[in-house]
Amino acid sequence: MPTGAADRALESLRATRVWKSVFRRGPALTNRTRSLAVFGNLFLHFLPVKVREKSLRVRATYYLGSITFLLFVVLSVTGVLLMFYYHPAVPQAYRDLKDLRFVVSNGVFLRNLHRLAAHLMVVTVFWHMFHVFYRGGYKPPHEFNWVVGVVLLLLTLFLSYTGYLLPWDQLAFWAITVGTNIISAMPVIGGRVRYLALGGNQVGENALLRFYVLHCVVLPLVAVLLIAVHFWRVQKDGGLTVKEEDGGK
Amino acid sequence: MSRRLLLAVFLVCLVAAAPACRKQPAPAPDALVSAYDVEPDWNDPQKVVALNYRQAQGKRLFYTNCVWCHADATPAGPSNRSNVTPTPPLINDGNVLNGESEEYLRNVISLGGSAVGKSAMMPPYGRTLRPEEIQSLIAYMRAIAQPLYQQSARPGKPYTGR
Amino acid sequence: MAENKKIETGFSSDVLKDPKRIVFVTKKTSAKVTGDAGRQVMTFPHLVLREAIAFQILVIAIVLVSLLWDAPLEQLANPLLTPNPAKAPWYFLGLQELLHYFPPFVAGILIPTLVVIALVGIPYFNINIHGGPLWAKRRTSQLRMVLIVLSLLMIFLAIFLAWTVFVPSAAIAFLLLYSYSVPASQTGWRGFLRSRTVSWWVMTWFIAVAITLTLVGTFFRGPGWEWEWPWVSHGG
Amino acid sequence: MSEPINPKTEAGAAKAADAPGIDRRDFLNEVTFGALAVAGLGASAVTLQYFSPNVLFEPSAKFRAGTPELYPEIVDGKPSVTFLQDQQVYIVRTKDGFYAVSAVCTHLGCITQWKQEAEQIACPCHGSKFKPDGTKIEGPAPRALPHFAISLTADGELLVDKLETVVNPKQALKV
Amino acid sequence: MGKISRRLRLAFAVSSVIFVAVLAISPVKDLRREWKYYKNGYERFARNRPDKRLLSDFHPGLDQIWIPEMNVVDRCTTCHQGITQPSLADSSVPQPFRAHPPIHHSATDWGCVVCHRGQGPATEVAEAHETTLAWEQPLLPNRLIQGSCGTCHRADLAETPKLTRGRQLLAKLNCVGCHRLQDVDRPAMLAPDLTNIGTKVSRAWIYKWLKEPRTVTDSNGTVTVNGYETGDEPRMPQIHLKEEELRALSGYLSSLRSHPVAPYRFDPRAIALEKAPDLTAQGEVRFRQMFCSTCHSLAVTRAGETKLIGGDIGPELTKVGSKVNRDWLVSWLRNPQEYLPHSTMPRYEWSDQDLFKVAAYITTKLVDSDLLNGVPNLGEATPDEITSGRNLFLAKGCASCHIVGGAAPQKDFGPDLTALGGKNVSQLEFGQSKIPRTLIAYIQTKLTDPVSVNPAARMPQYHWSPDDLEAVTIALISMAGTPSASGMERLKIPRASPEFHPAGAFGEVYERYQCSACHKFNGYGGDLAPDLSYEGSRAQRAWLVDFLKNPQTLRPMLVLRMPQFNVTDKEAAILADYMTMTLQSPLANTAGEGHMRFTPQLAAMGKQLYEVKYQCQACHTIGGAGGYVGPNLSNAGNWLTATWVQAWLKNPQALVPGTIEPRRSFTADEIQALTAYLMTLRPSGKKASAGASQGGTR
Repeated sequence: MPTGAADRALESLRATRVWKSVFRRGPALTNRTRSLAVFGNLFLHFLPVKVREKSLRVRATYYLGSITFLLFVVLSVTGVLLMFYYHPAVPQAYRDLKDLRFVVSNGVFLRNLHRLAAHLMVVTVFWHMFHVFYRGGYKPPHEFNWVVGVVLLLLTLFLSYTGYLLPWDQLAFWAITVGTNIISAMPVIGGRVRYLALGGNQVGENALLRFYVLHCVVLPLVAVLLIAVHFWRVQKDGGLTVKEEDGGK
Repeated sequence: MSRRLLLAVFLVCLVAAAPACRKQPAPAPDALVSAYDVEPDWNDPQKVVALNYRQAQGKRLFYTNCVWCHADATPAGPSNRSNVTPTPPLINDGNVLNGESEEYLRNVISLGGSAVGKSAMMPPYGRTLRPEEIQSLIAYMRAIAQPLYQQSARPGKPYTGR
Repeated sequence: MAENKKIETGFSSDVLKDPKRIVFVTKKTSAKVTGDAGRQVMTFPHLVLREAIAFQILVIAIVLVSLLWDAPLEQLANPLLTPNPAKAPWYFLGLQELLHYFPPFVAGILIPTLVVIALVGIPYFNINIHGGPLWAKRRTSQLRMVLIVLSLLMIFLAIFLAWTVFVPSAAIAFLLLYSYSVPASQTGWRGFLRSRTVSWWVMTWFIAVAITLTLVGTFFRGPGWEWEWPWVSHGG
Repeated sequence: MSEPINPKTEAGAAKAADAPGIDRRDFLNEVTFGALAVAGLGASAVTLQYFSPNVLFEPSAKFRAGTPELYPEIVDGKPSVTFLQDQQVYIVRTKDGFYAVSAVCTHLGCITQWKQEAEQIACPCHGSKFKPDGTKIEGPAPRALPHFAISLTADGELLVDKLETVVNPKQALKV
Repeated sequence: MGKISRRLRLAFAVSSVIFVAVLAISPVKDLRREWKYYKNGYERFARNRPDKRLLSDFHPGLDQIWIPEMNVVDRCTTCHQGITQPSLADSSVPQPFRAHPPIHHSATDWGCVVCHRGQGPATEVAEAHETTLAWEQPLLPNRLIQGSCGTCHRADLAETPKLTRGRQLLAKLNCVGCHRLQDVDRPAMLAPDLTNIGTKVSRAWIYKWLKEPRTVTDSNGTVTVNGYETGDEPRMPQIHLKEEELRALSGYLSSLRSHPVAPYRFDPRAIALEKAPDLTAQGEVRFRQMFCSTCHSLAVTRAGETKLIGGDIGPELTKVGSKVNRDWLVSWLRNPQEYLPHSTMPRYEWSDQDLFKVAAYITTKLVDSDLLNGVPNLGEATPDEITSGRNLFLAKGCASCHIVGGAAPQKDFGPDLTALGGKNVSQLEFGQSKIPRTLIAYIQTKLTDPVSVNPAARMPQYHWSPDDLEAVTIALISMAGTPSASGMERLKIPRASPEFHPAGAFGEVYERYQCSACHKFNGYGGDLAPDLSYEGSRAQRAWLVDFLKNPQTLRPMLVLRMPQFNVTDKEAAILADYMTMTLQSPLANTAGEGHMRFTPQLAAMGKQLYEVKYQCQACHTIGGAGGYVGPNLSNAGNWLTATWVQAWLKNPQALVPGTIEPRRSFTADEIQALTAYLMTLRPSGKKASAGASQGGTR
């Protein structure tokens, strides 16, 4: 029986009407309340109520999917914070980054987090995919979820790439220039596509604005949507594929 | 067991926090490198005196207006010093000039020798040079004075905490 | 599945190929679906708690790193001043490396598109859905096939002098051929190789090449995309 | 921010030491929830700090109005009034010194004008009129024009601070 | 089934604690930013200072100077907090707290980076001052800071002598011949026209000259010229040439003789001098009397130290005898413009005897028998030597300065330097050289040893004294392209010097004697000799005539004197009339000159003032006694106009800006008295000519 101060505080909190109005259930102590906790909660209900114990084992997944998702969360939070000091304009964008570096409290820290998490996410997404492949996770009935995964991979790349331009320094500018020049190698439509992507013939004010909107609004929304589908499909397709060796004692 | 673990955690945090507590005092600049201008020491040309902006301006004014009578050689050749009686002091002659107050020097230069009871051969420059120019002249003569005027004429050490 | 009584299903009979949640049971037989889903636990708190820990560990890690490493910020973008070399983000440097060997259309458009299509397509090809090892049966014919494919690939790479692609490919090819010689009874890593499927080999080859190219593009390419050791500073 | 935690963990540790009877579960709850609570509070505090800018990109309320000599002499006792367009301030020079009067009408915030001939500050919008020292003569304006703090800098220039309005408008800056 | 293992809960507890602890680090770090260290330091420092204003002005947060229209965001004042505090001017105050020396621009209007460079927005010592990944223009060393003044101030400033010197050097050394430079206009002729060079010098000499143009140098390799400042380089730089290139070029140049000079047939009386034993001695005397040394220098060895004595308007003549052939010399002396239309050499009025003597002196005394020792036997130039020589002439950029056959010099042979000062390190090509990767190091290495930076450099070799190297560096840094900050445009001052070409009789004489080579007229001309724009107000006509015919120096201190042109009476009259008529100062118009009368008493009072009260003899000489600084006044009564003297005594700088005559506060009476006294000053024997009154009545 809980007697700790924190527990007691929690108890009394749970007793309040407000709490009850939010969580329509008692403490998640019985299986019933625990199930309620999951599917009574928008965010948790993407998960199944029960999971195979084997699939919880680290070797089964290395939590790569979760980590990728969590990185996405971190990126969203830091990204939103950074947006408060960022103007997508030339050359103001660059000055804003200088200010983040030199005058804004913890600005440089946030930026580092964002940048690091972004790189990391690309890595984990790939890793996740390969891991799933080697485990045969793409096999029926998971085909569609695999496809969703591949799309999410592309989205991640686009998110990272669009974000790459925003600092508007030499690194960003030339990386984007080089990248977008590849597009124009496309037969027939190549030049046109690049023109649309950049909103011009060279990386300039328009390109910055487009990349900004894509990076901060469009792609994240799509990503959130697909991530939801991805999670949801996992449980609908009967949970993670478990293998005999996962149980390996 | 958990307590030991928590202690360890605490220590880890301390170590991780270490980078936060470091001081970066500025590197000490070499007087000559950071000098605005230099003037070879009159008494031995090997030594070079570092001048800051103000003293350098003084140097410029000196070599246009004063060098003729207050130095032994001028850009144009022989000095006029010998023609002036009483012989004017060399500008770097600390034995004579270090003793004089800024006040006094300002007066001599701006009002001329006669105003302070010295030879009228020293003309007044009050209407030729601006006050800050006269200030610069004094700064210059203090900087190149031999023997040294006083330590404060030399650049001070950069600030490093306590 | 119960092996003695075969179930009549309304659709395909091969459950492995396309499993269905609904089974139409005909006649008087009853469906006895066995098969162990494994022991199950409640998501809350078991999974949630683990996720929370994972999250914390993750954050701790990236925070510590980002305290020691500062995100790069170079000079203000200047269209008139091209850095040499101008590099794309690291995850595209593999492509940039390919561009160094192949015409832009091939390296920049064709290959990426094919890769994506392949990835999307993977689940829909029913190739060895059972996960049968490559060298399980019809070994000689398999070997002939493999040899042809490999030699074609190698020749292709050799023509374009794409040696940063050639090397990893060759390494994987070597393992592949080596695994042919491994006796079936073999255990340990040899046995592991011996029992790999075609898809495993293909994917491994892809990853090997991708990683090599990315690493080379990131660390070993200097001005003019010339080879350069990262520890040898050029110019300054 | 790091201060609150470490004591907490120590306290917790101490607690556990004093009362070995306590079930570890509670102790761990204490630590966990405590840590998370601190994290939450701290995070919000830091976020607040992050949101409060350390530098401002806006014209500073303090501005240098040049040396006193720049302003016209007093002609037969009449104060000389100079309107600083970009700062919207009158620099008034009287025989007993300088003061800075706001040019923004206290009625509806129109920019007033100095009428030399009438020696009045007049508001074009609703006809309020003020004396050079800001006191109201007529019109809908509720108050006199406020005075701003004015001082001399080290190098002898007038310094006006628009954030600081002078309580007693009679006192002027002697030069 | 429900229970969670204890290990898991423990892990959660531990990770939570670490989690919160780690999150706390960055804020703690943020509390200890570098700039706060200096903020606190300044506050402590200010508390111990007598000046209470320091504390009242102290502001704990970040400071920044923000000037939108100039894109200035400078946070330097965050640490350099005392820059506007007069009480911190003393150089013993530790940096970064010291006050900025008084200059004409306030930091609040211009910011700091505009002049000092470095990274304005940075708030960390290293980032703000040094070259970083994000900033390639480090702090400018104080010694070079005048370069920043030059980015806006196109005209010369009194406060920036180094910059002015540097710009003079750039112009003098014809850098503009190959490079495009800011505000250094390309003169019509940079270097001698070589169309007929073959008629002037021998091929051997050309070979030698191309190989080593620097003839008189001291151990440091610097050329020193006594008297007044001159460059440390002959205008002809040392160009990297291989042996066969030397042969080819010399061959080509020696083949350039389109108009062979006809030998001048002297008056037999002159030729008769050939016999005279002291012919060359006479020649030398004449050479000196005519003050050729005003423009031409000669090497003189005094006390083991070789120095050039004389001006550098014209070439140095120490070894000219071994250079030019006699016929050419004679025709040149008679009429330089015939050979070089652009030459500033005056056309002297020679008597045949003088010409003969001087030519003899030059060709026999001003020689160096060893000069051509190193030169191999070249002989006549072969056709292919000539062709390859012609190609070299273009390839080596000779054609950038020299004209051949009236062809205009080729422009922009070397890189454009107008934006050099603003270049980033990444824009510079350092090659394999082992110098620090900074703009300054690059410029200075390129100037002193071009080949070390770029082995294929066509840039010739220069030899600089440390000071000149600094000056040139400053001048180059000042060319930072058009000032980026719009706020600076208003500072731009055009370098205008409208040419002064009077018409009529005066014009002819003026052109003939090339007066503007040394004298300034209405802002145009050389600055070697006094500005003559107001000469008419200053000098009496009669005196002018005398002076022109027989110039003697006025300031004993000056080595350089007006050359003896042997002006004819007619020419002298023309010059004097023109000057007295037109070259008048608005402040001292001599119209009223005639009506001035001074009583002897007044003069006596003036004498008193001159000798006792003001003791002018400190600088001015009268008769034998007095100083050397000011002009000799012994002849003032014949020389100066009363009008001028009065105006001068009232305010010298108003008449001649920058004159070192101190401005005194004479009373009106004193001025009258002094003028009266000065007008009485005449060497015995000479009496007041009518010049003054004439000058007045005109």
